Amino acid sequence: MRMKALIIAAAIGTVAGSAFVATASAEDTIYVPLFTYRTGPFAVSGIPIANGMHDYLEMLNQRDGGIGGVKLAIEECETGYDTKKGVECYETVKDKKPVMINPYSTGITLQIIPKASVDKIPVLSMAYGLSASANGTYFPWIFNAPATYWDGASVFVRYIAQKEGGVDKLKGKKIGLVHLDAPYGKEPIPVLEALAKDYGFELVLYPVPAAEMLNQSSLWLNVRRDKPDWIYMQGFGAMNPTAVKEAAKIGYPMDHLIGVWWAGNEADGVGAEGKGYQSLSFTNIGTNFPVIQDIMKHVVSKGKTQTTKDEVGLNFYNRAVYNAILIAEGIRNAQKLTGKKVVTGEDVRRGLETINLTEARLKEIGASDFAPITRVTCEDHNGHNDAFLVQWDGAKWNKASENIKPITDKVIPLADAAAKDYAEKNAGWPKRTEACDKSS
Amino acid sequence: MLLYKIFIDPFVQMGASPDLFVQTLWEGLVAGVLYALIALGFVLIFKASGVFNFAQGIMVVFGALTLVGIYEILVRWGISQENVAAFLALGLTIGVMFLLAFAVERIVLKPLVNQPDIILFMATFGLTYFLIGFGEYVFGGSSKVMIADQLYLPKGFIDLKILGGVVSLQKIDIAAAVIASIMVTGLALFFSKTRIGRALRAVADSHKAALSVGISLDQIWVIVWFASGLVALVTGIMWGARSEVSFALEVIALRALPVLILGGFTSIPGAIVGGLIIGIGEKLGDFYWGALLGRGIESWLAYFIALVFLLFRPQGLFGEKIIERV
Amino acid sequence: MLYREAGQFKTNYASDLAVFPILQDRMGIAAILLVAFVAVPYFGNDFLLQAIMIPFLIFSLATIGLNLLTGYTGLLSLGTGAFMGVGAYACYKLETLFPGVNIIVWIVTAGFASAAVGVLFGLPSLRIKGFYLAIATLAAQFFLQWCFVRIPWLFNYNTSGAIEVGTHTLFGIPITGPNATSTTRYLIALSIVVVMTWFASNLVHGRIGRMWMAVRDMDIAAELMGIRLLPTKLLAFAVSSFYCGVAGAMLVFLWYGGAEADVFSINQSFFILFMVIVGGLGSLLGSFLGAAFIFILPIFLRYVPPHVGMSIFPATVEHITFMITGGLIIFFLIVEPHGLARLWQTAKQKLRVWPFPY
Amino acid sequence: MRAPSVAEIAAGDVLLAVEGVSLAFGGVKAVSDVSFDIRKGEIRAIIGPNGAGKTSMLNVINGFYHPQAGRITFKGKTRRAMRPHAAAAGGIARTFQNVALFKSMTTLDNIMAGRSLKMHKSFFWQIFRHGPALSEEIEHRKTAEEIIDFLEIEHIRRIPVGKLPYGLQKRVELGRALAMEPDLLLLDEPMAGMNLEEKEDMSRYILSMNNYYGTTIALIEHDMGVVMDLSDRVVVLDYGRKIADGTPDEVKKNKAVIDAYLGVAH
Repeated sequence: MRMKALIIAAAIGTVAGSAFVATASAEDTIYVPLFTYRTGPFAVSGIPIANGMHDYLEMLNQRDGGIGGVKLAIEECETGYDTKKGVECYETVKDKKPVMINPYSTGITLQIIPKASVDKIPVLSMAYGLSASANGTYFPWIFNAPATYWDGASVFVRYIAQKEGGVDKLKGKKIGLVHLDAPYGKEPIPVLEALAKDYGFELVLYPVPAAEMLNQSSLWLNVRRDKPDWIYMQGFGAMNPTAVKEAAKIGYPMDHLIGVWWAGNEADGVGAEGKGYQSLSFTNIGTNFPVIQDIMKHVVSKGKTQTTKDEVGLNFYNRAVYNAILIAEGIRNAQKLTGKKVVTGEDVRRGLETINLTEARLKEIGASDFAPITRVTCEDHNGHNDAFLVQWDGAKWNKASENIKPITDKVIPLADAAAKDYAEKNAGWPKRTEACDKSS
Repeated sequence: MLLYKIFIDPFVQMGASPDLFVQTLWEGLVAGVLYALIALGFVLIFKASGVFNFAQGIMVVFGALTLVGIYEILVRWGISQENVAAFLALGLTIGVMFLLAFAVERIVLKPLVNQPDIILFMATFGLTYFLIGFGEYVFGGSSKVMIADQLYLPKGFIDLKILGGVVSLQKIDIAAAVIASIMVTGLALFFSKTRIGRALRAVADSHKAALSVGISLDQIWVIVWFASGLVALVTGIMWGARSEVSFALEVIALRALPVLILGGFTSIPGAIVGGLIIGIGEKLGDFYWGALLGRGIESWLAYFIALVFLLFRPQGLFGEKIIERV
Repeated sequence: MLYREAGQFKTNYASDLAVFPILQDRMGIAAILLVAFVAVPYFGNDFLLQAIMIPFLIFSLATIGLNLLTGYTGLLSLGTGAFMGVGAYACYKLETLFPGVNIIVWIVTAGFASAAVGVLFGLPSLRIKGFYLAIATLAAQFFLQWCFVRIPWLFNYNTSGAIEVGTHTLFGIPITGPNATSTTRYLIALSIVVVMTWFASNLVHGRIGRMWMAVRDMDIAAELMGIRLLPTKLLAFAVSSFYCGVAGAMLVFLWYGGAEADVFSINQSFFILFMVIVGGLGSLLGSFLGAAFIFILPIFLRYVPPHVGMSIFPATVEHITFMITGGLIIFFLIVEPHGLARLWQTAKQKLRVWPFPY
Repeated sequence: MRAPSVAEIAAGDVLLAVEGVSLAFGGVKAVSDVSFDIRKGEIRAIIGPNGAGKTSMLNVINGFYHPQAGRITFKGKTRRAMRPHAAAAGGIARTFQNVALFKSMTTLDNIMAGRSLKMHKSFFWQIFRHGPALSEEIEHRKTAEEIIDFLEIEHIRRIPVGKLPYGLQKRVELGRALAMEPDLLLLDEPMAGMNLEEKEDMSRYILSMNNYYGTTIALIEHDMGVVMDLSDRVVVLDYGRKIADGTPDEVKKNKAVIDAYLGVAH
């Protein structure tokens, strides 16, 4: 019995060991790895995101034969939203010359940020990751367009100011922040604190420990006692639907509860109970856009994906499609800038820095009114774009407001200061040496 | 000032808004009932087989997930009557839990019989891993909505206008409390009145004694694992209806551990009382004292309550005093 | 026929007391060290070093730490992740408060902070035993994790809430941060792990190790022989936490390059406990085998299907990996409950008498 | 050194004396108001039917149980109760009724563990296992090997004791107690479950210890033959009370003892 086990173990070891002989990727493709989390406790958010990114890039392969005539080699690496596996994924894909990394986890992004400039691989953390990395001067390799969490929080404040009838009306109001008790959840605190000081509202924090995501009743009792006028929620995964349910339970006015854009999954609305709950967004919902129709036609209906028909057009799916548009745009720009077909990570960094999704350009790619106008520059890797609100009607999300500008005169200085602070605390943080391209 | 905040202020608040105090108690009570249910699953298995079943948490998730998963499949197959599908799914899920108990006994416990506790404990870790992978593989990783309506579980709430305010009782919470007490009573009757139940208690004392009653150890183990599988399923349905069915539920199951410390590993009443103490203690603690420490203390408060308690009574609330012999 | 101890006689106690009394074993160790220090960095690529060897070494060290407590002293702990965290945060604080001192000094010193916290949470072990103690250590786990998030002083008030590792050098060569090559970091990690394993081996083979094991096997008899239980248990907590703390500091400074509190969650604790039990309770060799099994096996599994030409969806691979890992844990426990180390002993015994069955 | 004669013992120094010791668990009285002494160099037997409180008495002597009443005087120092560590440090060693060895450790390690109290080299030297720590280890290893020679257990030196047959385990346990170089050795049924040959071996070891090392021994034993042959003085307990105390011959003739053993109602 024991010897048999040894033999089996040895056999497994041998087979697996041979797997380490690296398989070289073909020269005539552009390698785009996608870090995804279709497993683990956050899979509910991870699945539509993974599908959206994959399907758009696959659509380019099917419809156009890739970008600039070069096929995209799309490869998913499963992280399970676990930093350990994320680092492992990074090391796996690094040798295959990826043109960029989409870490899809703030934790993983933080690990990769210092490595990016050394390994010459740009990182695109679309509207997540380190807010300070919006500053291209300090973080030439990191991109977090179209908006930072700080932009999001300031959009929230501007929105409630509108509703209350002016910024001066915020004075004396009580505003709650229900947040995941982790770096991701704590992101909006500095900007909200700054705004609270300026506008004279009171900020009350309600942290949700990661282990207590499904067990929030005492937190919401606190809310019931404190009676905040508005609540901003920086939550994720299973935390959101639980919070929405608890809010409904204590009879909190649902339209005064507003989530960040990652608290806008369809599952977060929890059916009829969550009716009225709002979430920020910068991409539109539904399938009524040429780009989504193309995905339906070339990918989903041909069965070249795991996505089912009714998953297309959901909030996170569409947002991930926008993420993929940024990827494609970066690659396309890189091809234009260098004249090469097969581009490298260094080329794509330049490509990303010249992203200029104007109204006209969006129309060309079939994403007019679908995705925000996005412009990235050497100094500004984010764009600090507008966001709007979507509201849950009990079954689906609907656009519920016009575009709202973030309070950039507060956010950008804060981001720049944070970037400087980051560079100073990390002894030997490299100065930007990368040249700046003109946007096309 | 600090002393005031610790010793006076919370009680002033309790008096000032008694409705909130009662509401907090109620929330603690409901959470406590659910903790107690999870702990009960642990106790059943520990009592009969001495196995500290770490997989209890994942069994909660697995049960709920299987129920919703099977329901979705049935609906896809064209069973249009939602309620029929739901109860059919419930029946099938109970069958799955039985198969699971059977498989665990055959594949895991039997070959490991007479091994040290920690080895069996570790084996249930293996089981946890397996069930996570298996559950996600079969039913997908995305979270699901518990089919509460289809199972005729009540929804909505009752507002009691008392104490100069409102105490809001969710009907699902009331249902959870009622079902939990029915289950506990049922199990208690089962163990005290039936032959199998008595044999089971005999096993807890001595394996040989159980054999003399004429029931094999294998059967007993299948029965207790099945029973705790059922308890897990009920817990999963209740907690799933309160939030959602996802693997994040697994972490909640850890909360049963301080309950076990309080109640003792082998005591069914201990699990219940421990659950209520932990549930109410942590809700009150977090609500009235949490702000002093910057909130979010619920994640460790229960363990501290249990730890402090343990220092004074190392054998738990209902455990017997241990006399060491040499 | 190669593995024979016949003809090797010990003429004094010192040589009989050696940890590896058999010549072939000593040669084996020398060969492993040679491979680890020379061949691996020379031939290995970044993936092997960064994604496999460095974490493997770090987890091995943490596993040794937990093994000293759980395997040798018989005290089950579920707070390993948090004790690793204490090491990591202590190292971070020391590094930023006294940037002039070499980082390796701080990585090792951080262990003392962890040891102190370990002793504090080890105090209940006098009155609490077995699974009860395990759950008591969960209090440490959750409380410390809460501290890592809630006390901004610990992460220098960084807006990101995470700790970041800057570049530090040794003799002008970067050893931490993004500019340090994986080879350098690997060699540093390897050196620390080798030295600390040697220390651990010395401890467990001497008076202290015997006292720990005596407490584990029969605490009453140990007490009646004059072994004071509390100091012995607390020493085990201290040394164990020291090892875990150093491992935690290495995890952040030599592997991740930055971390958030979530890295030191309860899952990390379970992960290390798996390694201890699968490797073998009370075996230093088992600590390495267990770490290899639990950490490297899933990575292997993930890379087998694409290699043999199967294109399975990555999420499915992940599910199957979970199932296989779970299945193998159970399988190995059934085959050999005393862990991989015992399996190795058995194989060695067979080799010793080969080709004869006995 | 030679064992003292009966006369010498009677005149000899008292090594340990218990006076009026009572011990109860809850309502159950294990020992009530027992007094006796153990003199330097003697072999003292404690006998009595099952449940007479013999083992409890040993547990009181080496501090594992703390009696509710009474005093214990050891080496001239009187205490309310002994503490395990103080007892061990003062030179009281002990074997157990149901062997309490460190099962997964080897014979050698078990015996070396018995020398823990006598080894003092600091943690610092321990981690290097060189210099003072190593020479200390070697020095004590020599003592351990002497004990192994004495008990004739060389062949099982490297075997985990859990794998040994019962008789050998008893012998290793004796070795472990001996390794403490005790002044007073408490043996709880050292011959339980042994065959005649093993009993003879064990008796030989006990006598040799008493003769050559001058160890004072207190033993509990059920085999009356053994008790009468080995011991210098015997104390008899029944239902937690002392019913007789004296030389084997005196005790043998005692009415109460005969009744207790034959089960005559009091």
